[in-house]
Amino acid sequence: VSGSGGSSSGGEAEGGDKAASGSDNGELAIAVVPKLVGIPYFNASEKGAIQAGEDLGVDVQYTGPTQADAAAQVKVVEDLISKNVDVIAIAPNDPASVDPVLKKAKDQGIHVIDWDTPANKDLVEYSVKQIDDDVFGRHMAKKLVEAMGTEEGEIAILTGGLSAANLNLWIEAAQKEFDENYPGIKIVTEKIPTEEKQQVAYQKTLDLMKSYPNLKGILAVSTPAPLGAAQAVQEKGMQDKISVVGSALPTDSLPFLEDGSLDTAVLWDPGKLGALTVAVGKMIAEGVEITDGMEVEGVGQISVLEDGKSIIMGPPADFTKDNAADFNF
Amino acid sequence: MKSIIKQKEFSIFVIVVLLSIVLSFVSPVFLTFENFLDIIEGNVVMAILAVGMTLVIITGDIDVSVAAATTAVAVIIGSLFGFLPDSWISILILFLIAPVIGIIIGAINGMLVSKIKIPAIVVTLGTLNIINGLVLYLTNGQYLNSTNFPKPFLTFANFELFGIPILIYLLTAVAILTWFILKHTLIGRSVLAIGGKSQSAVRVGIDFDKVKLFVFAYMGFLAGVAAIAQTAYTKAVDPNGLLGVEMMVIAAVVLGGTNIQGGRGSIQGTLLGVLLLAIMQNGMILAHIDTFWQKVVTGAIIVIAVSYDQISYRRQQAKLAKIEVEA
Amino acid sequence: MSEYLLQMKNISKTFPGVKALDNVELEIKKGEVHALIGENGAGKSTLIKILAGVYTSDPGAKFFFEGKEAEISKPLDATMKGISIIYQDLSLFPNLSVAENIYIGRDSHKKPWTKVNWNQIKKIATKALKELDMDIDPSTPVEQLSIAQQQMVEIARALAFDSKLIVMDEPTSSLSAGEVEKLYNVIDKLKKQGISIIFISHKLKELFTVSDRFTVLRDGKFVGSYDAQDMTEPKLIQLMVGRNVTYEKNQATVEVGETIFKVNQLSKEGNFKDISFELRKGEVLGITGLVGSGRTELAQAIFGVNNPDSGSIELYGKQLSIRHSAAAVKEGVAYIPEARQTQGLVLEQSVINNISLPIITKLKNKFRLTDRKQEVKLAEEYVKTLDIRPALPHLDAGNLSGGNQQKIVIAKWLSTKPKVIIFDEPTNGIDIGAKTEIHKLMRKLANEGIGVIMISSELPEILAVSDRILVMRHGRIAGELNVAEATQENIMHYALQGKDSGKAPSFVAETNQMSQGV
Amino acid sequence: MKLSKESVLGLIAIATILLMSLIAPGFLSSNNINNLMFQLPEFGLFALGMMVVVITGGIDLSITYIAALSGVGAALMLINGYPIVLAILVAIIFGLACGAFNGFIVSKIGVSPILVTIGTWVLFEGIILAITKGQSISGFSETYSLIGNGYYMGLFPLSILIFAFFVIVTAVLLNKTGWGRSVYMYGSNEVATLFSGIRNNRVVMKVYLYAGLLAAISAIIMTSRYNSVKVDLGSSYLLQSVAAAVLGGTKIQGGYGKVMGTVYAVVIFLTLSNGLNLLGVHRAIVDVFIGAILISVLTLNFFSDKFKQKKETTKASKVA
Ligand SMILES: Nc1ncnc2c1ncn2[C@@H]1O[C@H](COP(=O)(O)OP(=O)(O)OP(=O)(O)O)[C@@H](O)[C@H]1O
Ligand SMILES: Nc1ncnc2c1ncn2[C@@H]1O[C@H](COP(=O)(O)OP(=O)(O)OP(=O)(O)O)[C@@H](O)[C@H]1O
Ligand SMILES: [Mg+2]
Ligand SMILES: [Mg+2]
Repeated sequence: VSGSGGSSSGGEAEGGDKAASGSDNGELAIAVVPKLVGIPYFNASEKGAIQAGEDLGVDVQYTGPTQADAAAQVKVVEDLISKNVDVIAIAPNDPASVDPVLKKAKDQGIHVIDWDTPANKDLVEYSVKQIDDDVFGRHMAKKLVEAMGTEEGEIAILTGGLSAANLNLWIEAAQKEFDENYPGIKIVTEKIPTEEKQQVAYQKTLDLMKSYPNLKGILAVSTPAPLGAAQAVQEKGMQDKISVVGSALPTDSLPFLEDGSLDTAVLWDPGKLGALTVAVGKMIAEGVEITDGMEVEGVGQISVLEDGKSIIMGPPADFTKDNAADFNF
Repeated sequence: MKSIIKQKEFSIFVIVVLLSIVLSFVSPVFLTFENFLDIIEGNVVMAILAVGMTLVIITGDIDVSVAAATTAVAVIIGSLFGFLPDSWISILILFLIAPVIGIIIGAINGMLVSKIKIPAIVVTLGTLNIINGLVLYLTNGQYLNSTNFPKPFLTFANFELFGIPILIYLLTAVAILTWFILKHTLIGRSVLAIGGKSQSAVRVGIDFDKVKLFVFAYMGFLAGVAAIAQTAYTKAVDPNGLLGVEMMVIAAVVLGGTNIQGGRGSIQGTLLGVLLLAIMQNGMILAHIDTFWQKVVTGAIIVIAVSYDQISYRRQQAKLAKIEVEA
Repeated sequence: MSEYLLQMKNISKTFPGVKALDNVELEIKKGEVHALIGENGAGKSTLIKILAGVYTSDPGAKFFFEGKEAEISKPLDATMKGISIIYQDLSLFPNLSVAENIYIGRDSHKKPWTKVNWNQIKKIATKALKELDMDIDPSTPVEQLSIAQQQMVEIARALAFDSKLIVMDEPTSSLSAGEVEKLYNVIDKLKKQGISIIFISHKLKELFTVSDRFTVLRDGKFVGSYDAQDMTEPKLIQLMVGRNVTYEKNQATVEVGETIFKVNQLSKEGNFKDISFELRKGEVLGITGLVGSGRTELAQAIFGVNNPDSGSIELYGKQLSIRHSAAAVKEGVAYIPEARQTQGLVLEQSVINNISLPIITKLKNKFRLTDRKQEVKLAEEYVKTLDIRPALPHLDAGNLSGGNQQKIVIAKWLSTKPKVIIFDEPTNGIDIGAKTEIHKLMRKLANEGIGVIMISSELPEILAVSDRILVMRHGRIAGELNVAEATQENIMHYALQGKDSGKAPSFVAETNQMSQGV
Repeated sequence: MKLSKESVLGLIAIATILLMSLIAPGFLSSNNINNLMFQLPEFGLFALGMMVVVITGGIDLSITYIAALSGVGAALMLINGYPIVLAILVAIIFGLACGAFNGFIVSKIGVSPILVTIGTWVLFEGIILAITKGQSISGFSETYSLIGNGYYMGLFPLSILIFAFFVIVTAVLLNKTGWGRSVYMYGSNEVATLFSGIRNNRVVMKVYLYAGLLAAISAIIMTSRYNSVKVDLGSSYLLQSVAAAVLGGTKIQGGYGKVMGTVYAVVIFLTLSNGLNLLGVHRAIVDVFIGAILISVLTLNFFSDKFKQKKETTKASKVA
């Protein structure tokens, strides 16, 4: 699984100038817009996207706002429209907020797709998803129950921010899973925001453990949150009493997975997601049809849902102390 | 009749005590020693920065670049970790390098404020943008975890004496040092003097620029120390970890009775201010306050506290204005 | 080596708009008390600030200290030479304790990390306070002291330094006679120790009691230095003023008419009590008294910026309730504050904008927007009629000299077409020429039927300008005199009555705390 | 050197535009010009509001959250099917309410603005969270989206006309009304204004009300443009608007500040970030530029002021 991702490391620098020179000799220009630049998750996908750009010989421009602010993100897209790129792939902070600007892009004859987080279905040609949100949320829920080794008990939910659309979707899905299949699980309080900061997640977890002494599990969505939660569990030596499951990158999780303070990190290879996004971008630009079950180089087999729009990269990867070391993101 | 400062410290002290009493009723764990340690350790970084900010605000200035500076230093020491040997020397080196970098950043602010006479808020707003931008560009937000930290640093980070984490001793040291400077050294008294009346300060031969430079450089120095504390506390370097902390630092200092117009302020008060905010955060969950209302509560308490403080300060001034009238 | 401790030669100083000093010299002998005298605005304080290194003089100045050529470019230079200054507008730190205020500055030359020795601070402070036998707790923050106490602290600081030269810029301006007495004793002691003193005061009698020599300044120019024995009061005044002694009498020329303005039983706790008086058409009512007797507080209460607890005000028989200066403007009550540069003017704004400020909302054109043309015209008129110089209404007010600044404030208030104007220390810190102009103006206004109240601490001025005189003491009206019967002595009697008036029948000139500043 | 601070800034703005049209590919494309015109209003309105507050020597750190809150107000009306006019009205009312709250605590209680607005920043953010539970509210009518995306006579973006309107209004209010004059005078010396019959409380209150209003207008444009609102709507403009006001020559201690200066500053910032993006420069570097420009321009001001003062002193002493 990791092989392709592995080759991406180090290639970055040389990838940089290649991309730069690329734009001159009329290569396809594919813009990939993350929610914001400068967080580990989107850095990982950047690596993948750039790498894919080299492999597929297209000019990948990976740029986004420095804050997860809708207004700032729209600006970025508008500037990209001015640059007249061929494809814009966006991970919207606030899906609705990019509707108008995406319309504009389409009117300019730019291909529009979304990735990581769905935008307005009617505007995008394809929707590149790591995975189906519902499946993912439920999967994390199952993993937590698994780790707890019981279907009874109190759990708490940490989230990156109260207003992160996709996190909210996952949490809803997880809650559905608990309600439907694990009536014994009690969620002690509203989801708790952690400002996308490990430190905050850490402190909140400490407080949680204190105010809910018989807490059995913590579900932490957004990449820094599981680390903070695990750190708290680790420090208080509660590895055996409290299970932590969440969405985090394997390399970051490693130290916590090793001693069991973090039981399972569930995620996909963001690099691969970036690569797939670029690949899809290239195909639509070149008018190649995308079919269910087709092999994408460096990504693997993909599935296309009935709606014919949603491209699913594949099942989430579960990172545990046994396999986490093999990954490079 | 002791000075107003004391009284201000007292009023916030009362608020803290009341809040604690309430919380200890709603949650049994609140008053536990463990919880107390967690609260303090969790706010060591904020407290260290607040202590430095106290001096800045006493001189009537403000520094909104502290969080950025701290992050910058943290990132730099993070990148050094790769090269540092797995021996105690590393700790030593860190404690040498981090403050120095901090001082350099602070000194630049200080220069622009004292020599070029650009208002502090503008200068630090500028450096805030520059530092954050550079950090983001260079690290790309890359998050470093403890795997490549030198082992001694982790030992240091986890070290406890009499069951009290090292960081709390670090904070205590910083607080006492700063208190001592402010209260028992020439430069410290000059800081209070400048804040009290700059015209008089010039007349009695206090070197205005030098003091301002010192204040900002010292703020930088503490930012350096805070960077070590941050790294030790999170056992990771997160370029985004401190975004927006500066405002809370300022709030804490002012809640602690330091007068934003300058002249008044004490370390004791600032520590209380930090404690108040810390207890509030900690209490939110312990008191089972609905997530979505926590910020409302925080904001309300800040607004109320600063208003209350202003009102009592005015009363004081009114008293002082009186003249003796024949009956 | 020379008999002179200090020699200052061709000292000049130019401020925006003012040539405060023009080629002045000053020579101080060892162990003498040297009086530096001149009208308000003559340049005394400026000269002192140059000696102190607070201002740097225009190029060409020369200093000799103990015979050797010396350089004084910053306050520390002066301190190190053993020169200490008692500033007219004080140089204390409100937030710091008395003890620290007395001690501070001694160590300014030392390394920043020097440890402050609180015990020594206490000791030195206590000793200095003892010399002036004041009993205040050295750990009291200065902001909690009365003005008089603060001035004593400022004096104590100078004593605490082991100085060679102590400069006292109007040190007695707000002291009670008793405190003044203590100061005299201290001065004697210092003389015996061979310490030189520069003494600035507006109180001639006082000057003759303490000084050995005089240096006279007039309008920033050096007039001369003279020994005390071959100097008499009239001669001195002649030199100071450069022309005949007192202000020409300026009393009512028209028939004093009906009462236009009335104050009944006005009281404010901690300010003043049971104030009642009337103001009649055509007269100038003078209010005087010691500093801190509550005159300014009273005026500001009438003007609505210091609301009284009880009592009432009537204008042309109409009951006024003025709780804000805006209401005062509306009712036609104007107040020309003593703190010209902070309360009177917005220094960094143009003369035009200052003059139109109170009526800016009324200067509307047909679109109900500010009528700039009319505004400028208004300003230019006043610049002409009041002869404000330089006649550049677009200049920032801060660039004009004291006297002209005061005229702007007056113009500002005339523009509101007031029925009553209260002048608070209207001639403080402005030169003799402008002074008499302002006196004439007040009279002119009175003759036009505007009610004029003048608060002043300068008795000659009070006697020259007012028709009736109220004397305040400790927030109450201690007496009322008709100018015909009034003399400096009987005014003093009312002002000091009940307190030990000791000697020093001479009167207290109020310092304008804000009017100058580095 | 006879040029005013503002005109110098204007020249700098033009220079930046020229520079970018030379080095940045597609900068002059009608499409890109369009973008700039659409991006200007929301930011510009914040900057103007901030400027007015700064002229009084204050600062409003809650301004973007005021906007978000009024945006939420409008959004709630819209999705509940109320007419657009009503929604706009509600947005404005929310903006004014927040402004009034700030204004009250600053003018009546006398707390220093920076503290008040740090507090209300958290407070307003909290209120939005409590209302929206962090979710975004979206899906407004086509007509509403015209405000932010529509054209006037198919040529000018509606929003830029709105902005132009408020530029003029602000300029008129500041320079041609008693309130405006009082704002400047208060900013230079509030004691003197009090002693001149100016009702300081009202002046200040109106200042924060006006900032609230502009925030609300900006919110209306943004919500319409993005067809959605979320707790952090426009939060990235907070520090930028302070920077723009200051770069525009507004004196942070109060008493001076010109509308055009601020507008030029906004143009400079926008051109810069847009151009740098077209050049494919990393976003973060844009921030660095903004900070650097801020400091260097003020450093220049410092030296030129020094120079000017010298001249004035000598001049004045001659005439006196
Ligand atoms: N900082 C300043 N800026 C501008 N002008 C000043 C300043 N300080 C003093 N002046 C002017 O210089 C002249 C001399 O002032 P100075 O204070 O030396 O007079 P003085 O003799 O001390 O008067 P007084 O007896 O009232 O103290 C006055 O016209 C005053 O207005
Ligand atoms: N030991 C002392 N002796 C005399 N005056 C002192 C002493 N300590 C402080 N002061 C005065 O008291 C005032 C308050 O000073 P500061 O705030 O530095 O100390 P504090 O807060 O009063 O005391 P602490 O910080 O020990 O509680 C200052 O004006 C200072 O001059
Ligand atoms: Mg003087
Ligand atoms: Mg007075």
